[in-house]
Amino acid sequence: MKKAALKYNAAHLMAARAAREIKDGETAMIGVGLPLAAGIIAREVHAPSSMIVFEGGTVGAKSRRMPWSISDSATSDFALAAMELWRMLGDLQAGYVDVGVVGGAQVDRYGNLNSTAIFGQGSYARPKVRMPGSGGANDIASSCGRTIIMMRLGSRNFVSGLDYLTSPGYLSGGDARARANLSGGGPALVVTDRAVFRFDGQDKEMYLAEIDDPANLEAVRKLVGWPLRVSPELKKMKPPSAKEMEVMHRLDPLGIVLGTGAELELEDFEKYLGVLERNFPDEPLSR
Amino acid sequence: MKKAALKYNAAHLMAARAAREIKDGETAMIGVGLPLAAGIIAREVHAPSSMIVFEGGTVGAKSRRMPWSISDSATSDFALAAMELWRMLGDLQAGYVDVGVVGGAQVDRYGNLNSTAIFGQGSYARPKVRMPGSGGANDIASSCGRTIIMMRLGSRNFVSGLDYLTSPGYLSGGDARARANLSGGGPALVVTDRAVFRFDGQDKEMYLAEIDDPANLEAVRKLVGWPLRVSPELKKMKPPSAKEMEVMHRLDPLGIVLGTGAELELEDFEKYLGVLERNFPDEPLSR
Amino acid sequence: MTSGRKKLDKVTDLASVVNKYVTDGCSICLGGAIARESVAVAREIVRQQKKDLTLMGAAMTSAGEILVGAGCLKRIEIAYFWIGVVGQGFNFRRAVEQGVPRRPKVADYSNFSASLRFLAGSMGIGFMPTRSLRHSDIIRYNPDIKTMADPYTGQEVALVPAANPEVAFIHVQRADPSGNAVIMGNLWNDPTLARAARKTIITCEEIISEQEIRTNPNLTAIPRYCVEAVVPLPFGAHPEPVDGYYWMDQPFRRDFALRSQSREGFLGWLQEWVWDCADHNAYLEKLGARRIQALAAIEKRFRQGMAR
Amino acid sequence: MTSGRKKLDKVTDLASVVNKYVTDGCSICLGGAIARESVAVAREIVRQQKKDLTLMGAAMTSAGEILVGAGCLKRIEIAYFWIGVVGQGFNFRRAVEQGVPRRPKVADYSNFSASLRFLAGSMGIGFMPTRSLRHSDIIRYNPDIKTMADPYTGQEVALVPAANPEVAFIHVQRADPSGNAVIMGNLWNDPTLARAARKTIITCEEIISEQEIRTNPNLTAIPRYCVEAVVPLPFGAHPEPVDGYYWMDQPFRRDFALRSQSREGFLGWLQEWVWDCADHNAYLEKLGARRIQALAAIEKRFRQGMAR
Repeated sequence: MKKAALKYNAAHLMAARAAREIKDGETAMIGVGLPLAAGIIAREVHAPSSMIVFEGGTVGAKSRRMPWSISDSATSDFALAAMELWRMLGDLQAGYVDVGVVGGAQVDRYGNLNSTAIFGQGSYARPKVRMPGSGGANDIASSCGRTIIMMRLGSRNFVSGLDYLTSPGYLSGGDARARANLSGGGPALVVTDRAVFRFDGQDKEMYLAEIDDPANLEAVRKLVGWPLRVSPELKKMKPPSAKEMEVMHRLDPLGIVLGTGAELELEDFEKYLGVLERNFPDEPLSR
Repeated sequence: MKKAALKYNAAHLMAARAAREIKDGETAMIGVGLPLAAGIIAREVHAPSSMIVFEGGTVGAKSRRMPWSISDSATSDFALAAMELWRMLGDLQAGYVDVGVVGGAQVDRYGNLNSTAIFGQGSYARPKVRMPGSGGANDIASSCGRTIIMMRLGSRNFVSGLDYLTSPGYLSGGDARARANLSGGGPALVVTDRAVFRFDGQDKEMYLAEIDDPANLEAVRKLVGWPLRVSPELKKMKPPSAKEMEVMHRLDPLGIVLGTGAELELEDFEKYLGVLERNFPDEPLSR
Repeated sequence: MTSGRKKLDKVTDLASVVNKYVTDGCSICLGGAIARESVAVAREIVRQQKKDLTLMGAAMTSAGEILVGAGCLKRIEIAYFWIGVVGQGFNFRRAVEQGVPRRPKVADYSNFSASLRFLAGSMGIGFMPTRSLRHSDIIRYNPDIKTMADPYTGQEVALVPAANPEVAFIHVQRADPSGNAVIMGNLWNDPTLARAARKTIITCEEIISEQEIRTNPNLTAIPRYCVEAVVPLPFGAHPEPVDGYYWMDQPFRRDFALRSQSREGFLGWLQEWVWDCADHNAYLEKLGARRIQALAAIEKRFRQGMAR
Repeated sequence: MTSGRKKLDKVTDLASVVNKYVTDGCSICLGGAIARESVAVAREIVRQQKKDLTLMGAAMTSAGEILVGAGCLKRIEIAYFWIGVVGQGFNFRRAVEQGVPRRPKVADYSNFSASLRFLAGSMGIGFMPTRSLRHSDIIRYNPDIKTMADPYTGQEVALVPAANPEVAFIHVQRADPSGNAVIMGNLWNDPTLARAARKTIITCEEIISEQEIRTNPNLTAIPRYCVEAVVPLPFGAHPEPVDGYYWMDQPFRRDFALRSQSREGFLGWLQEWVWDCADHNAYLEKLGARRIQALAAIEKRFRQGMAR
């Protein structure tokens, strides 16, 4: 960090990094939270004619508030279109969505994801931890032009075997996905808070492509549950730019998504209203 | 005809007779021409909460003009809903349409219909007469709660064998239709300009139920291409009532549908406009 | 489909429709999710102590958490079940992980395939094909998902069975007394759910006239012939939002999520917001006019310039 | 799907899009039928002498008659092909019965099953099941229709193959320059066609601003990401009607039907209304301002009180 002004947290780093993978003119299917922040940054900073669509069926909203879910009113504020969920995901299956963002609690070396259950000593029917389930993740992973995986790099989530495969990456690697009659191209990269991973062009195994600090290489290796390959051209992850930070501060004044901690203000209804009103920007953010 | 005022033609007779088969509260899928006249008469005379839906996807229009097709603007004037064609016909397949009207150039003793081609010495690929094809008729005949068949009783259209079965009636009779996984109940009756036919409860063969004049019985028998059964309780077809005639005159001032012959006025654009304007009723007809 | 569909005035009240149409052991679906989610309906189902229900849907948040926490659900066929942003689906977790208060059978789908089940059901056919699901454990653990070779291309596709729940509750912005319903903004699969269910109940923020419906038929999302009953139910989605009508009550959702971290906490919440409120009006009174008016005002402010 | 979809300004002209996207031997579909039927597009396809086209659709009237009479069609996959009310489909009859000017191969469907082909195509799957078709000769003479046992119920259903025509032309009331399109009144299957086609061209009565589109997202029938090009084309459906914009020109349709009873009569009509009109503007000039204004005025009078 060169300037004090560019203080950022892990969420800011991930959102800004993922944003740079979205190209101008692209249609991006994006969930809320960090992926949405990434989509908005892309649109505001470097990809002005990219467009965000939500699984809920709204297209290209232009809102003055941050959506907190894939279907709250902020996703339909001044949107270009609103359609049924099946229709939007049918458009996805037909190939109209260029890029999507997915995540999960576990990922394996081929970019397959689990967002359904951690079995522990139990099973699918009686898991240690039950999670929300696929939502649209399986559909996006199956059919989107390409996907960006976003998740924190924790001690137990880059695993050698998933408890449950919710969303397909490159399956068992190699040409397994190409043979699978999936219209989507599969994961392009994995963006975490400490590193960025990409996939080998041949065997489709994940390798380390960028790292926050090269000194952390061994630490990252230890977190990954298989022998990690490292790119010979390993790069340093670029921190968020001033412009990217400015967009993030503007879009999430409550800090709900980016974790800058306005939690206290959510406790009290009057404070909540006050924050909404104070942070009502004159100019709508484009989505 | 008791009064001179009740002068009616074959079209009026058929429309009024068919109308009486539509019950209050029913949703009726109806094509244009005579079937539409029947639907409007029902709604205006004896079934005020019946509702017409068009294959084109509009529901319950309330227009000041007579629709000339299943999808012109008159079918959407002040309609209650407009949806895609596949959705409307999906609603039909799901059982939401109580009654439908179908027709054809040929009908057989089980109420199967041909509106595709008369082969003559030719074939399906090179027919003597090519007709429009099914349109929605196959779908209505397959899935509508029950159907009303409307067609003129001509010398060669009540046949012992169809050249081409476009729309299913009772198929080969008996329980053939019940075994066929068709959601619709099949034809309830056949309304013609000279007689009304119904179907036997057991073997599903068509029989003569009503006739314009009992003196015409032999003439009708001769027109039908199989040995015609006659109901022991053969009735006389009831002519249109004054109220029914009034509705028909109001809804078709150009006489395009009911053949009262304003054809000349269609030749000239200015006369066409004049007729439209003169016949613009203050009160919309309900559909 | 009974004659209820054929009436022109279908207006009734929430307690009556839940009592009449939700029977123990029946299958239900709820419209919306976040947007227009049928949260008041879920509270009423709990209040009437309906049991052994099967919940079918794509995604569910507050309404699902209330139903599963109160033990009303025997089976859940869904793609996503959670609270989100302010907290996890703690009731769902407790039910599936620990069987508290009971362990519902869960059949997982993806959002798209769960939606296609209703699309099939809406059209009176038995199944629908999709390219999703095959290369995942969703199909491995859900025996209702089948595969076949596309007879035209030879390529493998997954099939999902039609969903035709016995009752659907769909909360909309506006409806006329015969059930023609207008949905603004997020639609979810609600026009499709309304057709797929055996009986569809519309709950709405406002009753409008048939005349008003007729000014723009392209805005009618659900035609009256699929509708059995119409219930005026202002703020029927609180604490979730209704596009154009009111914004999310995040403090309320956060309170729910925090308290439902423990079983005792959730039971306290249930006592306070369900058992101690005789009906939806009592719930709104407890919330207070200031709060609901503020949520409506902030929504209008953000939507200024859009059609209403 | 090329980068055309990704542009924000897609506005171009009719001659250019027909020249660029309609190649000899390609498959096309035309939006609407009666309502918003792409009649001007059909005339331009004839004018540019495009050959060996496959026309896919559900129903077609004037546009189909012009194309088949001019000999542009090699194959027709459709449920209904006629003029209606004022006359028969004499060109269609002559082509199929006598092979004049050529005999297109006809694949019959029903309106529903023809529509489901586009629904399958719009979702990127290969087929769709229906209960229609099985008990008819439609399936007997159309080898592309298959049957299977529903794997859930065991009952037989028919399958129809997805339709993904190379080009769709859809005439709408309003669109913005990036292709977000508003359809009023009769929709036919046009939102579905727009998705099923490899390239979708929107022709429209009026170009409006993106700002106006944003005031009511629920009115957008086609989102810009399926649209390749946008062509302003006022009175592009004449003599067919456009809901809210102009009424049917029955005398024109009747003249067409009468003259097309004979091959010579039709060729005379073609000379007068296609070959002798350099483009759509020349056609409108020939019609005369009085006539097109009167058709617009009468439509507005009948629609007074409806949203516009």
